[in-house]
Amino acid sequence: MSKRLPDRVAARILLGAASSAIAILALITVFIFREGLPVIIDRGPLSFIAGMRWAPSQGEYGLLPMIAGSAVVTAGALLLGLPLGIACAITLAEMAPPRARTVLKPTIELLAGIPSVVYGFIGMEVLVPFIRENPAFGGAGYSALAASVILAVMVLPTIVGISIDAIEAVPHSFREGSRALGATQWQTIAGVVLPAARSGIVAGVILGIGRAVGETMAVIMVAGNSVRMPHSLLDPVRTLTANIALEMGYASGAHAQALFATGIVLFIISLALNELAGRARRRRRVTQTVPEPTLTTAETRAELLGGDNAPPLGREHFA
Amino acid sequence: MSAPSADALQLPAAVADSVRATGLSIRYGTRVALQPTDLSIAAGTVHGIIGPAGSGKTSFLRTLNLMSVELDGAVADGSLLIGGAEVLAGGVVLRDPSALAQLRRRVGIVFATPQPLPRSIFENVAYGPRIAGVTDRAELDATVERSLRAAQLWDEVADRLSLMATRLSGGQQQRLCLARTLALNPSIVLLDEPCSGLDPISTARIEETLRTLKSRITFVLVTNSIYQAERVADDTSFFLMGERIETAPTAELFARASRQETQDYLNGRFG
Amino acid sequence: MSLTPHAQTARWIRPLATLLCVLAVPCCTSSRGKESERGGVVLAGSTSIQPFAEQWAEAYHGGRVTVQAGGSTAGIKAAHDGTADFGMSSRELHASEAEGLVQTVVARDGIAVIVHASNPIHQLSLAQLRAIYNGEISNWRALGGDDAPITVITREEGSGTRDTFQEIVMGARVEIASNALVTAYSGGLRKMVAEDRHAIGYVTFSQLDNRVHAIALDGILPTEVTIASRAYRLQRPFLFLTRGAATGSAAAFLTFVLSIEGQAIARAEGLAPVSAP
Amino acid sequence: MTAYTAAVAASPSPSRSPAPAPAPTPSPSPSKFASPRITQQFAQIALWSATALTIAILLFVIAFVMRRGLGSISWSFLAGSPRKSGAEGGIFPTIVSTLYVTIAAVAVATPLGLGAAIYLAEYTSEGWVSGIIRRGTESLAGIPSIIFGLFGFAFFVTTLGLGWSVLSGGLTLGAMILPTVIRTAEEALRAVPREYRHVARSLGATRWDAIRTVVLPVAAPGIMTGIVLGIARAVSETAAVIFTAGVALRIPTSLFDSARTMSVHFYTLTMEGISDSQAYGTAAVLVVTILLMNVVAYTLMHRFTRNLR
Repeated sequence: MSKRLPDRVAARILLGAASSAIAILALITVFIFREGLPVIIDRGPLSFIAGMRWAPSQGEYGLLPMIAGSAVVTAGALLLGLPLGIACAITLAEMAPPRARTVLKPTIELLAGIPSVVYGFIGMEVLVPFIRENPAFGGAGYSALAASVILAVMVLPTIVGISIDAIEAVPHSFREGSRALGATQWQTIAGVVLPAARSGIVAGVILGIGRAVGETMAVIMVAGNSVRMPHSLLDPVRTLTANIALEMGYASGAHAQALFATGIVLFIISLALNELAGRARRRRRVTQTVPEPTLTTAETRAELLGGDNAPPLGREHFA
Repeated sequence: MSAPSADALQLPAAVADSVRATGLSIRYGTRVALQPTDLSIAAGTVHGIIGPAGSGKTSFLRTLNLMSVELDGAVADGSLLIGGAEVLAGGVVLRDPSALAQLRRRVGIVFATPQPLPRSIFENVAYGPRIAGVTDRAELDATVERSLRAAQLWDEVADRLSLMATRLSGGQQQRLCLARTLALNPSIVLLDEPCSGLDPISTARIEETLRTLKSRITFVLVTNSIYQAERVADDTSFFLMGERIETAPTAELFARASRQETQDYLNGRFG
Repeated sequence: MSLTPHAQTARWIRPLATLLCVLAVPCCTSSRGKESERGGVVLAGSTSIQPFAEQWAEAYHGGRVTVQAGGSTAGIKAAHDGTADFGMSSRELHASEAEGLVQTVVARDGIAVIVHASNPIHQLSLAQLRAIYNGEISNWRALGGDDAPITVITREEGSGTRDTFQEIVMGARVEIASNALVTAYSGGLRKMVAEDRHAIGYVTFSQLDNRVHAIALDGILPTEVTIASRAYRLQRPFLFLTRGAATGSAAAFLTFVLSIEGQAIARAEGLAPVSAP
Repeated sequence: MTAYTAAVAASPSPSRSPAPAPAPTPSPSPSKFASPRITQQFAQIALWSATALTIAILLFVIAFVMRRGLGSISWSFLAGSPRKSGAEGGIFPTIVSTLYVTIAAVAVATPLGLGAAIYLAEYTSEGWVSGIIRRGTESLAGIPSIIFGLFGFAFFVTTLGLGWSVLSGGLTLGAMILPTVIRTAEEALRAVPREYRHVARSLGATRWDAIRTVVLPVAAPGIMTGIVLGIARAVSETAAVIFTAGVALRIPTSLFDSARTMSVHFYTLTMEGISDSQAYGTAAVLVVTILLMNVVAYTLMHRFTRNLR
């Protein structure tokens, strides 16, 4: 008997473990803010976020070029990655034979596992010289364009994976209904399946954005890291993540604080994106399981999943 | 009124126990599954419960070992005595985990669909004793053989006890589940439509087991088949829409039910 | 050109590090205490000097020498409060910092301005270099080279190499143009220049190799000789700082560093030697 | 173009439309310019080429690294010590460092993640407690690794005084992979049929008994999948480790030693331009490791779903 944990003790311990994620989140918040908030308060939040100049040696900390950099690079990545990713998801979920799907889906998910430094390296070795030597582009090669392409490849698995799940969750009867009315496969996909899977796909896209905004190493290796508002895709840019990783090495005092403050901005953006993705996902859960109300309490859950094998239905059963 | 204590349940389970429900009602959230019901089941009998889907019979059955309350989120009121021990008294229900575990060992249950655990035949039957703390291999061997014999399965599986239980046929699986319950030496066994999907031979074997063992074990048999109730039940209750309509010795109920609803049901008007 | 493994990357170590090691890591504290008792020598400060200091420490047979990084500012502080026998600084001290410290130049580190090996430009004036980095000159043609935009590459804010470049080339008021590419690695910078025919950058002298060529500034090429003689202006001193003159085992180590053998090590690692006092 | 359109549209339609009268079907088509059949074929071609391109990119990434990197891999590369900052010699210390840091991360994330998953799946109903925990886990999963790096540096390295060490790196990575472990483990637990729990409970098992003896064994491969994916993430991470485990290029001898993982080593070789061939070799080792991890995870997942029939 001794090896058996009393049930209630187990529950306590497990609750402790379950709280760990919250505790870590709280610790992260506390430490990032403790290190970074002083400099934001000192310079004023507005001039920190909307400031155009980043010159730590002169005590100037304006983050706008980096915010713009992150935005441009992410937008570029979406522009390239989104059509590709969704097309890929549609093909695998709707058109590919099951055999092909079982091989291809994990293969694409594999892309997500490859270290970001490897992507960055390939960017440096292949993409940057290509952009530099190609007369259509030109410039130094280290550019928002290079970063966007690398990021597009990196967010593909996220978009594909979650979109496939969303598309597969669309009830089969939707498709049959549409095909029965004489619609082609593509008409069914565009007119019925995609709209039904929309919020799930949106969640995948937002998570993809989150990954692009948060990526550090691959971007630092190919983006050029100039602190300047980008005017074209061929301009070098510095993202928020790159700003931190680039200057952490020697920074001290207010400079180090400003890097943590950069982290605060990044942290808030990430949480906001995550919240958006969460909402999209929750909306999907509600819309796609219409017959069931959301399972909130133990009672209602029991009522639905019930003890009875044939759930008691009440009087209407006899009507 | 105080909650029933664990000590009250520490009786040797060698003899069949009686069930006595007084004003027992069950609801899930706001939905009432069983109106306040009085029902006594004598020790050492097979008690059949019949009625259409939604009549509250399964809710009643799963409340006898408090699984409905603990696992399905049901709220039970009234009182319930198992072999004279209170497990539910004036709406206060037994909550202590080890007391509940004791209760389940005394009051076994067989579910509607066969639910073998994903392990070997031997380990399925030995599961209950092992959880209860039995480690002696010889004792486990003896228990497994005795239980499988009691459930009339031993001859079919004696030479392949290490086979995955999921590889057995449906009828064999259900008998295995019965054996698994018997391994704990229960005083009451609850059967929730145990033969609903089974072949006639397995059904016959299970019914045979009930007849053999009823001197030592009280069986409460929820069944969709009025013929099964007629074949094996000593007494039978008819439930309808969350109410117990009537209870009578089986032969009497089938010959001349006192209530119109019962007659309608037995005549196949609904359900 | 070969730096010790630790050196290439130890730049992550921030000024806090010294303090941290001393305060937080118990083994560090105890070993440090023991070092002093046993007469060991402790060096702390500039991450630029650290790899060379480790070379010296390895070659020195007069006792144990421990090298901790943490940055020049931390090194100056360590010298002031005596937590280290030598503070290491790779920049000139401000007047307020210098007070009460004896500064010994143990080597000089030149900063070479580099361009692609095929670049026809071989010399620039400091003013031209400043104009390039400031963005006033943005095409090689203006300097007599190809008609191609200049790819300006600089180190990141906080880098000691950048600080020196800023101070000597740009001066207090002129800034490096914001469109310059930024990297945190001198080896990486050299690679970027080696791969881009129109790039310009600057690296520590020891990083020079034949994939790039150095620019003569105001007619003077960076060489061991011109750096040692201070004729090549874009350079920084490597300073050992002590509170008062070094004594005992510390003095013995300093003597070794400045000896012919010690300076030979510095030369082998790409630094310009200083003549023994 | 028009002739082609007509031909393609006309030829298959008689066989496909046995309807007696050409009743105009109300078309849900979004396209108004081409016939549905043309759009269908066009879409099919476009979608398949997009998929082909995606697969091609993946193959290119792997092939590029392998072709240039596999040549550098030899026994002395894997088991040898680096010389000249890694420009020559092997990468053995970085392999050991990766192993140590990853083990530390898994040692942190597994008990916490599994405990959290059991709590969420078995011990609580959907209420505000689980809502908060789930929301927190989701948020943690979305935080960029560089933030974990900053946090690990401020908390483990500085405040707790662990310095740049295997321990700091492991704890940081443990925090980072925790959501992955929680989510996968919870999914695995939830996939275990409810009936198994009921059977166990009906046989006298307490809730914890049922979890320990029935639910966990069945869910084990699924849980392992999560852990393996977490390991893969830890191995490939750079930004979070470089600020916490440091960059010392030697075999760490204690939890408090600084360590340079393979990813960080690769990053350093690349960014310092130390040696391309060494960098490619390290990249190949990294990618092979990640490939193996994914194969293991996939195999485990396959076994798990088979277990559940």
